[in-house]
Amino acid sequence: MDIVLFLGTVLATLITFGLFSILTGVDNPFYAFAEHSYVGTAIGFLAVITVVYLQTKVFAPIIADPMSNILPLISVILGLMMLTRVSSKYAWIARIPITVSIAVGVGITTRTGVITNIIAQIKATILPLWGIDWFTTLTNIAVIIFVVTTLIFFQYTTRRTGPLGKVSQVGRLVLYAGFGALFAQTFMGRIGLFLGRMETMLFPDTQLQMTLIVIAVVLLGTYILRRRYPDLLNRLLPQ
Amino acid sequence: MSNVLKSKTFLLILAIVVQFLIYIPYFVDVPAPMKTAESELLRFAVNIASFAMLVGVYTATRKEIIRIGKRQKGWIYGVWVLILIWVMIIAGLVLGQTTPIFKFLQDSMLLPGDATIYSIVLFYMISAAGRAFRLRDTGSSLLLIVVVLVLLQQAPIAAIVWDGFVPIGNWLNNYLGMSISRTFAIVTALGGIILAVRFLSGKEMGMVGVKKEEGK
Amino acid sequence: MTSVFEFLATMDRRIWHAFTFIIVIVLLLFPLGLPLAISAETQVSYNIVHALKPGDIVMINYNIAAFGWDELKGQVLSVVPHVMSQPGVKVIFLTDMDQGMIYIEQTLAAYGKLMEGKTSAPWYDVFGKKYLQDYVVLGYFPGATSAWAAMAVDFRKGAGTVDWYKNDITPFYNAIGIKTGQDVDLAISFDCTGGADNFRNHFFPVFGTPIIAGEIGVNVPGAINNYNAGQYKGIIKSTRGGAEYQYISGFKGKALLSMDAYSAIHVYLILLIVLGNIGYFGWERTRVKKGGTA
Amino acid sequence: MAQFLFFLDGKAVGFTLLIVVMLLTLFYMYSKREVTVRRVAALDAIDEGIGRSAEMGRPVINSIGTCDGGMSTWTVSALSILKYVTSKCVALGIPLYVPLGGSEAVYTPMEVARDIVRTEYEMAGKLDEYRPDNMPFLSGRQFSWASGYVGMMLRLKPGVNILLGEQMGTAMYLSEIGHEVGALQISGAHYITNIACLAASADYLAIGEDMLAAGAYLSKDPNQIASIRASDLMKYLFIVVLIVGSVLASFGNKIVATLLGY
Repeated sequence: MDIVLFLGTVLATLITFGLFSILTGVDNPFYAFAEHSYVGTAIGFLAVITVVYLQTKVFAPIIADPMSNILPLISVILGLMMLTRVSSKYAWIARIPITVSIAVGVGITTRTGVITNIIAQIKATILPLWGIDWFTTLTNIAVIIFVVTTLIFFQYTTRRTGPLGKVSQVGRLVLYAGFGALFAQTFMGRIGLFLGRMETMLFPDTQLQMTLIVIAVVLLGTYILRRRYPDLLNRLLPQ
Repeated sequence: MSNVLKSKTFLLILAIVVQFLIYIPYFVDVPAPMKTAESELLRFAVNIASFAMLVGVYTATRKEIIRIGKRQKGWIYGVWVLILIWVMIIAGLVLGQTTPIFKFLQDSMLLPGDATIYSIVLFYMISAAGRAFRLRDTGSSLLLIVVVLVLLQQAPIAAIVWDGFVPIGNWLNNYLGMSISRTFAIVTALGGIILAVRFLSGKEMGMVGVKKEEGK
Repeated sequence: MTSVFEFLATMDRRIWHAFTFIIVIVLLLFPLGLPLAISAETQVSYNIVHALKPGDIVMINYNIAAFGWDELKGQVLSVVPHVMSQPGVKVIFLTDMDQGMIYIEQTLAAYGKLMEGKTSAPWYDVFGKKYLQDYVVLGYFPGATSAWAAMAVDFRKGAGTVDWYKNDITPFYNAIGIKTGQDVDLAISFDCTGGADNFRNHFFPVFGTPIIAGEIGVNVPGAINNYNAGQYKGIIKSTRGGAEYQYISGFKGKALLSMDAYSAIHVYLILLIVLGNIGYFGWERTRVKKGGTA
Repeated sequence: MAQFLFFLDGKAVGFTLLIVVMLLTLFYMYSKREVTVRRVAALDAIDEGIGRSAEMGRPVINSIGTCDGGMSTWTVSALSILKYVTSKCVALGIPLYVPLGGSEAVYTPMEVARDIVRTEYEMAGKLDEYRPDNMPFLSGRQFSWASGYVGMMLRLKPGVNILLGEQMGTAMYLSEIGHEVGALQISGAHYITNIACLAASADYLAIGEDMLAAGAYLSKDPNQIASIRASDLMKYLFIVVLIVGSVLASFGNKIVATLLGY
């Protein structure tokens, strides 16, 4: 059993640093191996989870009591029609379930988008401009200017000359400044991911040793293949 | 029968009926059967999506088989992918998700892969920022200054040097960043409604795979 | 002199990548333990959880896959035990991601002990909360948008009356008296892609359900927007929010320790930007002016 | 006043808004009204990029995105732009590569894209130059698609790399590698944090709706143009509501906010 655990850790470390090896700028077999292992397991996993969902939440109630589950039964039929996509002759059958699911999808995004993304956002931008402390006044005015100028920036069917053009220019600057804030926030998130990953790779000590060995193997291996055996390297790459 | 089901008109009517059943109960109080129809339709979409995923497994398998069959360069990786996909499916479905082999593949390949591949983007963000953030013109200078200020707010260490970084960065996040996200939310939602109109009017049947010259 | 500027402006990216690795590895292994300030949003979220009353129903959604787990685990492993240790609160776990179940089980196993006579998930006793009496795990729902909309309209129909492990949960529903989304008193979502949106779009507009969104960094801007618009009652931002929550809730973990490396990478990026601009003004710009291409 | 309007809660206003937008779009779709859409800067950049590739004798790479939302507005406009890029490439005789894939919803857009490119070659009478292999399906998963894409860039060394449509987290990766192989980088994305990152990496940026406007401008498709027009008018309406509401709120009158509900 210990050997299995050990093998699992070696593989996990190899996959991690195999994927990181793309940062060397050299396409290498470690990366190819890691990537294909990841893709294969991801597809298999998703398939299993989906089938389990269908079994427990859809098929089980229908089999238990078919009469009161007519509508779910129809959904299963529609789902099965989806499978005709793999044939070129009967692919048109799949258009029916596709139509249903796109219509439901478009319907849901539209009906909620209008409330949560338009009305609620506009309501939140309606702010009192005076009669409050100076700081809030300035902030409120700034927010309204930011929103209005950027909305004007996204005008495509009116000519952007005169004052409107100026406003739209301001809108562009606001957008760029805003991108700065969003870039920094996204950066923060990516650091979180990376730190979490490295933390897993550095603790406990046995893992740390393994990590250092794997890093050395991947870097040296890529270097030697690249310098000494370019033909072999080329043969080991996909595509 | 198959001609009716194949026609664009049938699909269009289907799309219109479904969309109405989605909109009306949300905005207006309706009798119970219509509510039921709504909630069932919502589940339809979920179940259809599950079957679509199975089609994805088929396509992936077929792609690898073709690659192996033609002995394309790197076909050996195709064999490896196929083994992983089907060992996982068979182990997971026949023996269950708690089987050691399933757990082994999941913990040693899938989870580390998923966790790593997204964190690689960090490095490209660093290289892009180091390369492109220059005090070149008004726009890029503003971008650079805001980036630095917000970075200083996020780093716990900066607050020790000067506690003014936190309120400045917070203001930029909560009002500047928020304002442009807000504009985007509004504009995107508008785009969504308009797409719904185009779909309802039968102008976007390409969405469901109907080509322009086909059907009436 | 020119060569220094040229070097700064055209440095090989791989040197940057290598330094990133070195900084992180060194500071994770040997943290300095610098102090940490708590942001208002995290404090608000903590207060909401702390004010839960006996009988309140909390839904916890794991919008988590492995690619976000490393970032979110700091908050998950402090918020969930905090909720579970509130007396009398009933908890419903569910996920809209295929890998979500892995992490729900991990969390429960981390803080719970197996109930008497049971050998596997989900039969844990977590801070006195027993499975099927005080909490349930509904499992994975693909096609999140539609599933959540269905749950808001009719919870039992939308969520089904069996849990992920095929146990009948109708008695649980009856005991806590849940019928529609109206009966949910707090919704928490840990998000890799946008799980809190499910609550925001389908629960909030109809019932005004309070929502706490624990977000990965990429989603933070959008979440702040919804927070300011009043649609989220609380947000927890990325690893740093997790570290803060660990600090105030007392459920301490690794996220707190990683804060030094976290600071250092921020400073490192600022340094690179500054160096790049020195190179730009010293070399690149003069070259462009002379008619070359940069 | 507010008591008499009790029935007008947020949902009622939302419903009305939905109807208004729908009618407005239909009006512009079916009326013969002339609407001109402004040419956005990213299009000039596309011209520049293709010209540059021709000079340097390098190919062009154009992605229509990962198509996560199937044939969404973003994908439709990316396809319109692809049509334009193809026509330019055909005229100048430059090879065009389109790496397809990125999500499970890509199959329909993929077929449409192949159709579009083939038709352009056919119309120019150069069908013999059309290479289906230049439009490979790389993978249904985002990151494997991206690494295949990167492989193509490393081998082909394109003169311009055009990333449009629905671009997800991998866009940053593609954009940086594009820069490393010396391609002019033109990027657009459909969600804002991604655009913010691309702002750092790209030489030219199509910000959000820019992409839709470019698609409408190029295709001259009355439906796309009507959409842009309707959306523009709604934005003016929102600005007016915002300003009037804020001024009223400053006088202590909360009527506008009340009408908007929650």
